[in-house]
Amino acid sequence: MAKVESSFKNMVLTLFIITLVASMALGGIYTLTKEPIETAKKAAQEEAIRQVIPEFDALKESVVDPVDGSEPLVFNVGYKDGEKIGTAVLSYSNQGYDPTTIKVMVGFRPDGSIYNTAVVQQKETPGLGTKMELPSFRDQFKGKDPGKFDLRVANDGGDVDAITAATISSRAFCAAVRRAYQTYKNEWEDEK
Amino acid sequence: MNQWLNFTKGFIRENPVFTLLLGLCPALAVTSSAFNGLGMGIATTFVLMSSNMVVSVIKNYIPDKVRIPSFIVIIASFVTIVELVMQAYAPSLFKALGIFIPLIVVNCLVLGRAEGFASKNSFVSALIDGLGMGLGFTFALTLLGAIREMLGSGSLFGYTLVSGDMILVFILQPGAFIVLGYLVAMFNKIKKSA
Amino acid sequence: MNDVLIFSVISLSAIGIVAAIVLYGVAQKFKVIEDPRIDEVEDALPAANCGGCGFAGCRNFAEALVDSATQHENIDDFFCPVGGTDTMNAVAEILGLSVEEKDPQIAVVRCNGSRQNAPQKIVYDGPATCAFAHNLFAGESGCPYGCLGLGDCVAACDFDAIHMNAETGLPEVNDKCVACGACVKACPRDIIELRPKGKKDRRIFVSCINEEKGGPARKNCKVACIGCGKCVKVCPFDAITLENNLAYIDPEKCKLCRKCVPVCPTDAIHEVNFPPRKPKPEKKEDGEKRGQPAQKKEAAEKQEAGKKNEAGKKNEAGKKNEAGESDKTNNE
Amino acid sequence: MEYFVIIISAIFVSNIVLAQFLGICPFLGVSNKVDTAVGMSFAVLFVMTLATLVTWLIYHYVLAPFQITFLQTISFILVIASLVQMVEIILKKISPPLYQALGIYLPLITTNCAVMGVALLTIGKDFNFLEAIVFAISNAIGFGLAMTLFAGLREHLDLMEVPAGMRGVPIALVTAGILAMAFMGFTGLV
Amino acid sequence: MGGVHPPENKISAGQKIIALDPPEQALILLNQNLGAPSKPLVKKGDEVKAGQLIARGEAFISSNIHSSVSGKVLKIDSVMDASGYKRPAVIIQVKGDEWEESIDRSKGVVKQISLSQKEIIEKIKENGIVGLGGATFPSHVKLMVPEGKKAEVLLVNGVECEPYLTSDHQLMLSKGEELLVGTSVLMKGLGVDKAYIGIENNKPDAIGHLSELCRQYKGIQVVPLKVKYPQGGEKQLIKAITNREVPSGKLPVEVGAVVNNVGTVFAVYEAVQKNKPLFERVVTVTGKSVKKPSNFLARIGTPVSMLIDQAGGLPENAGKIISGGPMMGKALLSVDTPVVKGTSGILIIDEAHARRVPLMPCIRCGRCVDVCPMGLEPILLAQLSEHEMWDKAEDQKIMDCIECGSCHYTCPAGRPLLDYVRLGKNKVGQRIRNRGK
Amino acid sequence: MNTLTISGSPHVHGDDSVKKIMYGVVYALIPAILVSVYFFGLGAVRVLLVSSIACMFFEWIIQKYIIKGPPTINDGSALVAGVLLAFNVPANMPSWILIIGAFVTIAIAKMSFGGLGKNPFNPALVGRIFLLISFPVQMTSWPKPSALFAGDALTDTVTGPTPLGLLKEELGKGRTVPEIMQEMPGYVNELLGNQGGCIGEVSAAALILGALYMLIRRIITWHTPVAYLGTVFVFTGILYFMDPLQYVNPLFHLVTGGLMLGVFFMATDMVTTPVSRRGMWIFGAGAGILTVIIRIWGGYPEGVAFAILIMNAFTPLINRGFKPKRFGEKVADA
Ligand SMILES: Cc1cc2nc3c(=O)[nH]c(=O)nc-3n(C[C@H](O)[C@H](O)[C@H](O)COP(=O)(O)O)c2cc1C
Ligand SMILES: Cc1cc2nc3c(=O)[nH]c(=O)nc-3n(C[C@H](O)[C@H](O)[C@H](O)COP(=O)(O)O)c2cc1C
Ligand SMILES: Cc1cc2nc3c(=O)[nH]c(=O)nc-3n(C[C@H](O)[C@H](O)[C@H](O)COP(=O)(O)O)c2cc1C
Ligand SMILES: Cc1cc2nc3c(=O)[nH]c(=O)nc-3n(C[C@H](O)[C@H](O)[C@H](O)CO)c2cc1C
Ligand code: SF4
Ligand code: SF4
Ligand code: SF4
Ligand code: SF4
Ligand code: FES
Repeated sequence: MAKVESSFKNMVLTLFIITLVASMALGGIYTLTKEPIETAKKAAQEEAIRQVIPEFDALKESVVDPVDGSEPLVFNVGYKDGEKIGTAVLSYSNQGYDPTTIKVMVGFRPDGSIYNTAVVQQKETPGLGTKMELPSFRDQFKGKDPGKFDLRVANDGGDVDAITAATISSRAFCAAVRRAYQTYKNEWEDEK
Repeated sequence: MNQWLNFTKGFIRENPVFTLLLGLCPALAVTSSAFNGLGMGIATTFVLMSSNMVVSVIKNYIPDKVRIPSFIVIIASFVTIVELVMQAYAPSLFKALGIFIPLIVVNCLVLGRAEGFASKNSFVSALIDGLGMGLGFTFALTLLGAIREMLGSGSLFGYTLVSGDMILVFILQPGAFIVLGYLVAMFNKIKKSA
Repeated sequence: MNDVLIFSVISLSAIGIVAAIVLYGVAQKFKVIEDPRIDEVEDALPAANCGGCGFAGCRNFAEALVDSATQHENIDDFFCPVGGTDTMNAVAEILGLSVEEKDPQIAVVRCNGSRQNAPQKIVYDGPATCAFAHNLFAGESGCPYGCLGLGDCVAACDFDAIHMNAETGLPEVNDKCVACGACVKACPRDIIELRPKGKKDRRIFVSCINEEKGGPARKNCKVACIGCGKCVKVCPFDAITLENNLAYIDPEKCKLCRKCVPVCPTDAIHEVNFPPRKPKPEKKEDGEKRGQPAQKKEAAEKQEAGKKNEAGKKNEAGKKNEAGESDKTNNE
Repeated sequence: MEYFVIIISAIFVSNIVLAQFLGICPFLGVSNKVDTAVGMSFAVLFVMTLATLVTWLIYHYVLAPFQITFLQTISFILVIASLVQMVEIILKKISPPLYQALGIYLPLITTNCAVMGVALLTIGKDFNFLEAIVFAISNAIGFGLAMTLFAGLREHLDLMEVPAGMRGVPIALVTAGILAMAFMGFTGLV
Repeated sequence: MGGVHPPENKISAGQKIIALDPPEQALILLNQNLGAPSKPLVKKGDEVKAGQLIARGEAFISSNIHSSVSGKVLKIDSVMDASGYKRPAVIIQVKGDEWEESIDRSKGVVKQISLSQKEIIEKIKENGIVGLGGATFPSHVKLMVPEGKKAEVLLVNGVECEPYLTSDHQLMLSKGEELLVGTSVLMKGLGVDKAYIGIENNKPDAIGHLSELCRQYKGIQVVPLKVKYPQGGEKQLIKAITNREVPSGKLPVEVGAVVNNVGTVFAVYEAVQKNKPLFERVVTVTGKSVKKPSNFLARIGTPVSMLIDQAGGLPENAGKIISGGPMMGKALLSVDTPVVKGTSGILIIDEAHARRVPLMPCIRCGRCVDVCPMGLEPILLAQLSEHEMWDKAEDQKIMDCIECGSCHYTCPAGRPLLDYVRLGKNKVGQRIRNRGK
Repeated sequence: MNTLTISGSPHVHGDDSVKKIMYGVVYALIPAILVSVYFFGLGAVRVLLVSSIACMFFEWIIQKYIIKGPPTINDGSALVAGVLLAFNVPANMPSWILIIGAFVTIAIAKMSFGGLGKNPFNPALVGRIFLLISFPVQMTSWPKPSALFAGDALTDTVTGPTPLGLLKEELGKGRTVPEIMQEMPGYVNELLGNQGGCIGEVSAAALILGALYMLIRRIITWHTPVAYLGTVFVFTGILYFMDPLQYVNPLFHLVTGGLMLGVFFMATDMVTTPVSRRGMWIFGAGAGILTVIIRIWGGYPEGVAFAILIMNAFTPLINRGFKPKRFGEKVADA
């Protein structure tokens, strides 16, 4: 079969057709996958929220500026039968070992104590900082009232046992939780 | 060409990673575990195969001067498809592979096969070539991932084999280079003796 | 149709078309005249621009290929890992380098000064390179023409075709030789010569390049060509010339009749891959200085026997060696 | 200070080649000689800055407003590819010496993860325009640093009798591994 | 910069120069100078006298050769030179010891310099004087300063930094007066009014003797020098005395200096003042196991074996025979080779020390770099040469190497650095010459 | 007559050899070995033995079965690497990890490149960094030094921080230098070796003693050490001068951590450092600057090992860029 000649018209036309087809195909696929992607994202978020506050049947999202004036945090208040049963605060810290921001979901009971924590994003060193995802570390926070439980690693004079050889990551984790707590407390006191 | 040979060449003789040294960035970056390697391999295989097929079909309708841009667009489209699909159905893997999914588009292997093979061969050959090369790539990434995972965290595909301290370097960047170095040496040797 | 689709189509097509038009315009405006073969070669390359060839991209590689083809008429040092041999053949074709078949040649080592034939008198203690030793001194045997045995030729061969024989200390060529001539160039003493492979792989040549007079030559090596001229006289085809005390057999003229081989008083002429010879009773008296024709014949026979054993496969030098050894025991 | 962090981080701490694994192909392919490596580095510096600049604009003024960011990959590669080709053609015409010094590396750069990778990372990190450019330049410098060091090491190894099995790429990779290990000393600097 | 301190081992230092009888047969090689070989003027059967011109140097850089003995020309044939290669030579069967009449054989020192500058150069050329410091460069060429350059100072090289060798030392002690006259002759030939005689501090007697004598000679001064090898290298000597560095690839005249060995100066004295061609020279025969280490005045063409016999015979345990000193000399293939104009000594090394030290991988200690008097990187040059990277070797100034051997001497790994550098110099030199064509 | 030998000039050779140099380094290490045994007891002995035996074993087996060359373990370089690797780990390092370190040192960092003289990176340091990255816990828990005769020598379970680690940690908590210095062992102890740390690095005095020996025997030259120490001293001195509350006295930097070990035994490893004097100056200064940067602003409390390794990578470029002064390069005015 003879090849198409490289004339200006042919070139532009070919490119045009190819980009046209490509963009249409992509647009189509995008529309198709848009839904699932959203769902997947939501699911991931909900999954984290579900971990850190008790069973709920409704969620209310709000954005709150933390006390220290840094980036706003996302609050998700969970309701069961119309009653508020917990608040999931998506907090973060930039003091991790890796420059990537560590994102931590912290769930508070209405009384201000921590229900549970979950790591949403981190890029710490595998085998060291990544241990923050393990229950063995996070369980320390379960049920603790930050009012009485010093949210700092033991090295810094707090009550948290750091992960061995990953004090930095532990410290960053604690900082995120502290930020969540302080913002939450602020909100919570405001509510009162 | 013997299609069986065409299919199998990607494994050892012309393994894209170990002997042709193409697509090394993903090969090094995402292979901190066997599973990631496998995922990346499959994604690349899909793009490779699909673009090979499309290129072999339309090869005669494309003027020479815009050949490369056209191929790039075709490849990029498939890459975007992979991106979207993965985001929808395998979000955690997508997250783990990071920017290396969109970077499939610049993987020399993909463009190289499209240009060097698919644009000159029949649909079937191109498909088999794409599949073979893709699987060779997948094989390489999985092997690399498996070794690094085993040495670095004592597990394989996430199953813990050895507990306790492992040699952390292997799942970090230096480990990637070093393991690949010795694997390339090994493949050179195999290729020579074969 | 939804918005997304429309926007996608519009933007992407726009980018595509703008890119095409701009590129076309720029290409026209900034045209540079170059060797058109560069474009052709570039087209033949995979355009993967991977750098695997060691060049900065396919075009750069194409330029290097065209350059090499123009200057050296070969592109053997280049390889594209993506395209492989097929691509390289295609490139060679574009550049008109499909070499027409020549008379197949092979490298022959024109020295038989093995450890036995040319015993070591001096110890050389230095880097194992012929090039250096050649500049330094005449050689461990004292023969200033002979093989130094340090294997520059072996190192030069890319085809695994030439190896040192540990026993004789001489290089031997095997049938992997492609007559590239690398060893010829590497040898500082011009010992190696490319000669036609010959009918049925048979060839006859003088395995010595010593230009000294008979006496001094024989002092260092038993199998040196002493320039006696007997072979010249006996050759019916005028294939042998004698210059500077050294006989040379012109491969074009030589008809492989083998007459010269037995008359050589020092066994300097080699025959390769011939069937064993029937003992010839009427052999002429030879060796004015040696005067030991009987032994000479014996040696020749042994040599042939050796050849037979090795089924004519192995190299000349190795075979000759046995003859040399018997010579030695008789001589000294 | 923000810019300082970006610079140090891109050059040393998360070096684009040794820590991010971008642009490995030219890192291994064109690092035989120091001179080539330096030439390549400058070409990368030029293209990376230009490409990041253009893709940043495209992203923020075309893709984002129309909410078609999923076309990021395809539009970026198109833009980068034509940009590089354009620069190459122009350079060849207006300054042959510069073309000899930089231009010959340009095609190689098109299909090199580093340029595309930096363009994508810039978007991922939400940099503003100036930050994006600083980021691109720093990464290019990081690339150049790793490349030049590596080329020096390889030239050195070329003069050594490396065991047959390891010669060439294998030993280069092991060397790169050790180099990456040494660069881990910079962790925590920012 | 650079340099090493090998043990001096000047065991023949106290031995007075003994004049040897002519040999039975003299083998006079036709190429005894750097540059083109000389054309023979005699043929088989000719009768010759000592001092008779038997070969003429026709090329610009070439020199005349004179018979060193009297007798009959046996043949013109090839003779084994030091490295075992056959070279053309005139072989003379010695009969008696009859010299050309024109030679002034009287004992006294002729101090009066009667010839003009031009005549001096002509005389030197006629009498076949070449540099006796090792390079055998025709001396008259050195005196013809190229257009546009100007010689300012003459340096007389009495350093003798090579271990073992003592011929120059003895010459300075026994022929001081002649040397100074010779220096004056050369100063006149060059048209300079300053000359320095450089002598290493390890020869205080020579320094004292010559300093004493040179008071009577205008413009000549003795300069004691630090003991260090290769202090006697031309460029090093110029640097040490004048503090000027000859630029890479340039001749000493570039910085206004001309260097001559004391042996050469003595030969010039004899040629110009006594009309005696260069046909004999002082040769040190030495070695740890040599019975009578000596300094001989030997005829050119004397077989080395005869010198060794005169020094008590070849020791049982001889493992290596070197023509010249241990640092720069050439190992001999056989003792049958004759003395040539460039033979400064015969050194016999025991078997135990004949072989090189075991070879180890280079540990990049940089000592070779430290000691290289030319500021080169011997290890790099050797590696480039080993890998046949000639272009780079040229860039790295491989041609500047003066082949002093300090690098190999000092290398703890025993790398044959100079061997490879020499190989590289050869190849690079060829390439440069080809380029010129 | 004997068979004559022919070789190119020179025909005599100096009396130094690679073997003498390597064993010279071993002798120079003896004072530090003794101090380490004194302070860390049997732990130090075990670490030293395991490391050097493992290194020599790997060298031997790889040379014999993989490279198939003449044996090289006698040249002493494997022993040097082994001892230096041991010097770079704490006394309580588990043997199996140490063996991995020895393998990395010899197999990866040395023999892969062809053995002695070919490796661009310092093998022992590659081993150390490899272990530091792979086993941060084990590599950073330091047994407290306790003099051999002080009674509790064998109950070495007490761990404590190194001065540099302590400094970095406490500074991180916002305390000032003078406060922290109260808890330090003091300069005399630090000089003698009574401080936490790897077994070989604790005693600056013993290391200097060894270095003097090497200097006298001309195994090393003074250029790199002077450049290195000088740079560290000046750089930290400037910082100290600017803010003595934040930055510690330069003397502290000199006697703590692995500086002396690195300066005298690792930055001087000729294989992996520049060959020319000019190059040595650059190498030393570069390593000094990097050491200080990593110590003060980096994530690791100690930066000597990384600094030297990074400078190793620069060595080929330094060799390329800083040539010795060529004779005749610049005509001196007469
Ligand atoms: C390669 C490597 C990766 C590391 N990754 C982390 C990490 O992810 N998180 C962390 O807190 N410390 C990490 N560290 C250790 C820190 O540098 C530091 O030693 C540690 O945080 C100090 O904590 P410790 O007091 O618990 O020993 C890493 C160390 C190395 C060598
Ligand atoms: C080709 C050539 C030309 C030379 N021309 C001159 C010259 O014109 N004037 C001069 O003084 N020396 C000349 N020389 C002599 C050298 O400067 C030098 O004295 C000689 O090579 C011996 O030095 P050496 O014993 O240190 O090796 C020349 C040497 C060579 C090789
Ligand atoms: C390394 C080296 C060492 C030398 N040592 C001496 C020496 O000790 N004495 C000497 O007269 N010439 C020595 N020479 C030769 C001089 O460089 C130079 O060629 C000579 O003095 C010139 O004088 P000539 O032409 O009269 O021989 C040495 C040359 C070299 C390269
Ligand atoms: C002064 C000196 C210092 C050395 N330092 C080291 C060292 O730090 N690490 C090491 O592995 N080997 C060292 N060696 C030994 C040897 O040079 C080293 O193993 C080589 O790098 C191996 O090729 C040293 C040798 C000398 C002479
Ligand atoms: S180098 Fe070439 S000619 Fe010589 S033996 Fe090898 S293949 Fe034959
Ligand atoms: S044939 Fe020539 S190159 Fe080969 S070993 Fe003999 S001398 Fe050397
Ligand atoms: S002296 Fe020897 S070991 Fe040292 S650098 Fe030079 S060649 Fe290498
Ligand atoms: S390189 Fe040449 S000049 Fe330098 S030390 Fe070696 S032999 Fe002497
Ligand atoms: S795969 Fe990254 S540059 Fe080739």
